Amino acid sequence: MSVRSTLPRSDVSAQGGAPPFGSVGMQDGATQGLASRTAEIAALDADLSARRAQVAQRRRLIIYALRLAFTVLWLGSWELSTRLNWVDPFFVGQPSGVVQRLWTWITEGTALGPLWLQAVVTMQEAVVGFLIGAALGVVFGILLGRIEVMAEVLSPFIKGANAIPRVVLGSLFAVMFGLSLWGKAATAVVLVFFVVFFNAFQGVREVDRNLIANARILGADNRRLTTEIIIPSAMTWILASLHISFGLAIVGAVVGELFGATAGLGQLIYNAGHTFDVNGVFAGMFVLAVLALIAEGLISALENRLVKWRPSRVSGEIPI
Amino acid sequence: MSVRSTLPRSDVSAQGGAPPFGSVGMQDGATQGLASRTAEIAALDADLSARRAQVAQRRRLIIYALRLAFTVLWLGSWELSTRLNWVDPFFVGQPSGVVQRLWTWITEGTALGPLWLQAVVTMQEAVVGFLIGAALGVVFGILLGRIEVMAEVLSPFIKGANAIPRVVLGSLFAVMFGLSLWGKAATAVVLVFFVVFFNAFQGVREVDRNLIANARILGADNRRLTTEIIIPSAMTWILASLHISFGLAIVGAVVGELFGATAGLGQLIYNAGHTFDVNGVFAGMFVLAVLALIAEGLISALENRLVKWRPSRVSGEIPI
Amino acid sequence: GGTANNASGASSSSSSMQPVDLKIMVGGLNKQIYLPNMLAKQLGYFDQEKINVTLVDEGSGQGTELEVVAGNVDAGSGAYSHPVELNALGKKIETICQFGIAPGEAEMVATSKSSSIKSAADLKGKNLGVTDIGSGTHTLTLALLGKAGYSGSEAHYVAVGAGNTFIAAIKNGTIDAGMTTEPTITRLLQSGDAKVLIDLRTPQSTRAALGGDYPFIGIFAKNDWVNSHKDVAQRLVNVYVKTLKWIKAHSAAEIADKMPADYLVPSKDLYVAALQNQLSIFGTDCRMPSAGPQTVLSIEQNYVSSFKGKNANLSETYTNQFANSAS
Amino acid sequence: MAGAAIELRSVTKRFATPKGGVYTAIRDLTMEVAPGEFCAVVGPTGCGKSTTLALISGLERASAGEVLVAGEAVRGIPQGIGYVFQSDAVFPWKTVLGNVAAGPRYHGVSNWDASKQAKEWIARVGLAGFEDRYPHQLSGGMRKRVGLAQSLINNPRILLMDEPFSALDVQTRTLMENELLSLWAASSASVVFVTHDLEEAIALADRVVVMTAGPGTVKGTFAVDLPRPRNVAEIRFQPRFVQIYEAIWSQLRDEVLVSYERQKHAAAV
Amino acid sequence: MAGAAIELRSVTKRFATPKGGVYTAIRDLTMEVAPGEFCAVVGPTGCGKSTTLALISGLERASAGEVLVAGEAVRGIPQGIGYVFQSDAVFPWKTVLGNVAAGPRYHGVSNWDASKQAKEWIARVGLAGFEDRYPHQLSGGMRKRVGLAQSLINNPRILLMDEPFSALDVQTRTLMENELLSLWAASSASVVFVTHDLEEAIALADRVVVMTAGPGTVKGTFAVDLPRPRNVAEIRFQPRFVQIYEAIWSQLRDEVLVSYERQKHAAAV
Ligand SMILES: Nc1ncnc2c1ncn2[C@@H]1O[C@H](COP(=O)(O)OP(=O)(O)OP(=O)(O)O)[C@@H](O)[C@H]1O
Ligand SMILES: Nc1ncnc2c1ncn2[C@@H]1O[C@H](COP(=O)(O)OP(=O)(O)OP(=O)(O)O)[C@@H](O)[C@H]1O
Ligand SMILES: [Mg+2]
Ligand SMILES: [Mg+2]
Repeated sequence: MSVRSTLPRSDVSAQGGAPPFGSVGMQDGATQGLASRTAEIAALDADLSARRAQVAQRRRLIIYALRLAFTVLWLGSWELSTRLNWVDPFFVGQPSGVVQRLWTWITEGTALGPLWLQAVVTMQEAVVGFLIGAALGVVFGILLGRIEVMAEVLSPFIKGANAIPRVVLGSLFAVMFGLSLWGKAATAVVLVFFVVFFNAFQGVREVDRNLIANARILGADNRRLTTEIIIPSAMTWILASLHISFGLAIVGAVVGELFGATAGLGQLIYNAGHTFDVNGVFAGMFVLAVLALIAEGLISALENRLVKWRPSRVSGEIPI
Repeated sequence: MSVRSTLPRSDVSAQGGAPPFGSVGMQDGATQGLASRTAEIAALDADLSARRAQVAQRRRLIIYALRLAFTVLWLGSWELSTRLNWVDPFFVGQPSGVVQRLWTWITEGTALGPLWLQAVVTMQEAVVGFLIGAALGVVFGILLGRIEVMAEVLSPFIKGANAIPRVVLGSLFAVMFGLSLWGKAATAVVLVFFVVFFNAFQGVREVDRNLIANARILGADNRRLTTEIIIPSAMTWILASLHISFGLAIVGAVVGELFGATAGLGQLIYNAGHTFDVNGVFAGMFVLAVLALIAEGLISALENRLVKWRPSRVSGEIPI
Repeated sequence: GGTANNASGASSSSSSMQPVDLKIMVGGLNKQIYLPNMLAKQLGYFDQEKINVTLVDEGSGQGTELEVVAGNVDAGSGAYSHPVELNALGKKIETICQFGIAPGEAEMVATSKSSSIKSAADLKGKNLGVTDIGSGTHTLTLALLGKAGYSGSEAHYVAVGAGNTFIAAIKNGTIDAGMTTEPTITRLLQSGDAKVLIDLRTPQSTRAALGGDYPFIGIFAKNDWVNSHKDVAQRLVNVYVKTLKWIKAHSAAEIADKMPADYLVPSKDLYVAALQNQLSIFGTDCRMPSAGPQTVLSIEQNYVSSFKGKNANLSETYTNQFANSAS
Repeated sequence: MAGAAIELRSVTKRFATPKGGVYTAIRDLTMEVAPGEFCAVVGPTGCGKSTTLALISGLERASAGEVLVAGEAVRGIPQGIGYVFQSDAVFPWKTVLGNVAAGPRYHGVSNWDASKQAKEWIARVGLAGFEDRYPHQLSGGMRKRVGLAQSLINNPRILLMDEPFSALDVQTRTLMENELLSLWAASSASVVFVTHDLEEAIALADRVVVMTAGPGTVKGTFAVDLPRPRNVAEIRFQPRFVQIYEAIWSQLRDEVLVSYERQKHAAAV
Repeated sequence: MAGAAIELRSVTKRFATPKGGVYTAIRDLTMEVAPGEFCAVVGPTGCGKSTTLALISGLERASAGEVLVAGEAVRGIPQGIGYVFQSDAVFPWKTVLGNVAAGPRYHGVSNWDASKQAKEWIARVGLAGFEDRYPHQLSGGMRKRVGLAQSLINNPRILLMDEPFSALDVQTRTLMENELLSLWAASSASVVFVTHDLEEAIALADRVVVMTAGPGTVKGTFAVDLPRPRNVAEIRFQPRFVQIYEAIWSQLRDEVLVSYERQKHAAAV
């Protein structure tokens, strides 16, 4: 207890009201002087925003540099190992060859017509499949997540269906829907649906029970409960599944094209495959990846809008 | 205020200590009489457990009945519509034909040998692919979820890679890994990995920041933080992805078998396809679905072990 | 579309023709055994017959005939064995133009094994590559073994797909020999990884190996469709007859020049060399070789387990009617 | 006098424990709240106060006994109930305004009117200017007040409050208590007010129910015959207040001690 | 006298608001805590008390100014710190025992020893018998005590406590307060104790810091020269206690009123 007894013990009133530091007196805490303070804070605001923008800018630069470095390392080692014949470019291709192939496609078009047309065809299929699959997944996920009995009854069927190879389904769809866009979109749907469904389902079951209780007490009917509590709360789950699903929708569209198509990036890739053109295969994959990234960017933008209420991750943790 | 004034207002001490109801006096609340109370509670316990078991039993029966009803409805309408030639059984098969085909496979074996052997082959591929894919997905998901810069640098590559059709990759893997189990497992890996990865990643980012703060304050180093806070907390996310991934692993194995195999359910299905045996195709799918459900059962058992700390969903909401 | 018109023949003048839309599905448009399809388009022969054609490419190598049966396309380009197999199942499609009289495949043997595998008889007990279990290459392999006096169960069949996966399987010894098509054959020959054991790329060698002509790729359509679209069918066969004639009159290199540049990868040389090797499978008149259907049927009946005990009415599986009246 | 607004008849509530046993949170609890009555419930921590409210609100079902609200057995959530939860239950994806406006909107009030009402209530709980904040941007006490406004705006006939003011500083608390009393006086709501602060209980309530430790049941009920309207800040200094306080405290102290000692030394069932 | 255990020098903390503006939670706050000192912080709700603790703990970074712990600028979490959070922060997937044993285990104590220590602490906070419960099976006050044991078991040099007793009934609270004082006396920990209860602040602390409303800063510092050891239940009745109380209250009341009025009628910046 010796430490404590060394503390200066002044009389109560002596120390009170006279804090042992300069500029900030008691006055500032009260309601007067608000105008001058507002100006001061505005200045701080501007300063802070500028500093924050600068930090963000630098950070972005670093990220881009690292991405570039990664790309160079990856493609470089690939190119090198094929040039030195450590691996056979006949089987694994060569970045320079891929670039060349892309260039030909862009400048001279592909066997099936201009490259952009193939991209448009495949993206149409993917987008339709994605929208339908995601919508079905969300609706069924929420429905089954809310209705326990329905979930238990149907879950073995859904889980079993999920194990059915899409390649096989693709050929069934090609017969059922013909060679239209719908056959390919259907293949995309069966890939997207399950991923979205399982996440939406789990998202619904993870909703904080306190919040449900509160909403019900406040008078929310089932519809309100679903739209205002369940869906916003399950939104991170649904969005997480959407991140992966657009890529899967593209995969579905391409698998669909396997069973008959007149155009599309899938056809382009299969054509290349038939003619030992591994570079062409990779070029096609590259175009698919770029398209997926563009779509992903849109989904991320959507995500930022939908979950803007969340504590931002960049600033430190606030345990209050 | 009239209501309030009608309340009986007795003297403080008069009402205190003499609650206006019978058997349960003050005595019971105190520490005496504990022994007799323990016996009473034990009796209640048994009663309660029995009643609960009964309710659970009845519930289970209803679920099974509904599942059966659903199956009958589904298969019945399928069989009927083909029998009445509303749809052509040549394209969509016929439940009775599927059963017959299964029976032949079980009793006489398949074109590729005994059915169980095909199942074992495909399951081996799927299990290996599932384990590797899930492990990689969890590890990378946690790694990238924890290390923000790494996530930002690598995410475009991963998201792009996710859009690459597995059918195309399957043929590359067949070349790279030959016809061993590994080629098919690799195809399964690239299906499982992305689903698990994105969920694990999101799961890590969803961890309650208060809990991370608390653990860090309590002295958890990075390893502890990961194993004791991040992973348990992200576990529902990871498990949700595992529910879908085993099905996808089977799909991957089957796709892998498209590019070379000596046995397996995939080859069985393709064989049926080549010989216009739609019933054989459905029979193969059925076997796949059953295997997926068995695996799913195991995963659910794992889930129940891992998240036994959660408030049970069956009882009502407890808002305390 | 054209209505039933029995009068239409080879002499039909282009001025009296109704333009018609037609969808043809091809089981691998850029594969050389399907060459007449794309070539006809490149040469403008469809336009001459006022056929507005859509060539639907089908990359999986199966399903063309199903799409035809389902009515999703008007006609398909695929192997003659499919009309035969479907006929046994009560689905009637018929070949109206037969491109070739040989399969255009070859049983390749890995160079390292070529000293011990010298004939079909040596395939017994070996690992044999086929595209898929149950696929056409599987059937042909079974037939080869059968002709050599062995039952199908006396060898191991490995599904190795086609193209790169086939080459990889030969290279790493997964299979001792295997059935595949061009340009894989030429590629293997050029790299020295494999040799031709049994060549099914010429009519002569095919007869030697299978005991008769083996009609492979052609154009088929539903019998109903053919009967109700005689005019269109005739014009279609006209196109292919002209194309086959053009093929006969030109060298492999000249043909290659007509094809889309994309088909000539990895090199035009490989494409030309491969084409040269199998150019002789293409006939000139779209006619079904007379004993061909029977050869196919008996191979199916003898060696394909799923076909055992079934029969097909061969007269329903092809018609030479249009080929005969084509110019 | 009309029937009781809330009635619990020999209610028992048990929970399953992790080891497969059963824990009795409430045992044979009987209590009544008259229409328009302000009833405070006090008791040692963990005695089952929150569980009691959960039973009344219909969020939990009793293991035995009957719970009646407005004379009807509780199945689901009774009409016209309000509940201020002990732990945070505001919606994290809604702003303060959205949270407070939720109740009226759920009852079919137009968005515009709901917002207007909500703004009034936000000001009433001292959060004017924070309308567009999300809950994670508020302090603990502020979140609590959002929850308060959220419940009160619905003008419930039955108001269940679980330690609503425990996170507030003494002054804000006094202000809120007075606000609550005047709101209650203007309505005819029946209030069940759980608190661990006996002074608060007496200052606000018509009647104070003391619960026993361990499996909770009613130890005693005390009428508080202090005149209304009351000023919470001043009423504590009245001699009658002190008298009541001491009477209740003598009972409560026993229970708290029992609870504490038992928890400290013996294993719970 | 050694350097301060905790020092905040003209610290400012701003948060981004949803509308893109900036909200200043703490402005130019300067304060010191000596080694071994028990320092209580009081202030109107929402004034920045929790934020101040977050800054000291290194969980938040100051927008301007310096935060020093044991003479060193805070980067990351300083060694030997303990933090009892205002809101629930116990791990829901661990039992009570697992939660309390976490700290020692993180510091390399064997599982066995950690369990033994944890059991002692669980008994000390009055939760014996609840070792195998999961947090969602506890009452609000029980969870709070789990958090308390979790922090105290680490025997921190610097202990930050954010309204640790606000969910407890008066008696349990008094017991816990006395427990805390005796633990603190046996250690040489520096404590920053946030509370909204001025009586509690005075009863426990060597020094009481009063924070202003709005952007929080220090309004005044008051030494509490009551003798130790103290009995929390009795000290309130000493005349010196009342004297100090009134001195602090006169300042605090102003701030609370300012805060309340401002929030009620003006929009925050
Ligand atoms: N889901 C549950 N499973 C098991 N036990 C539970 C559950 N919910 C509550 N309990 C137990 O019931 C008892 C009463 O809990 P309750 O929350 O009603 O207490 P309380 O009086 O509100 O306490 P406090 O004042 O601390 O909030 C506690 O011992 C608690 O551990
Ligand atoms: N992440 C944030 N974004 C914006 N404002 C915030 C954030 N965190 C806290 N604030 C604001 O900072 C102010 C101080 O909050 P703090 O939690 O420190 O208050 P407090 O003194 O602990 O209050 P209480 O006694 O109610 O817990 C509050 O006005 C709050 O709205
Ligand atoms: Mg409670
Ligand atoms: Mg706080």
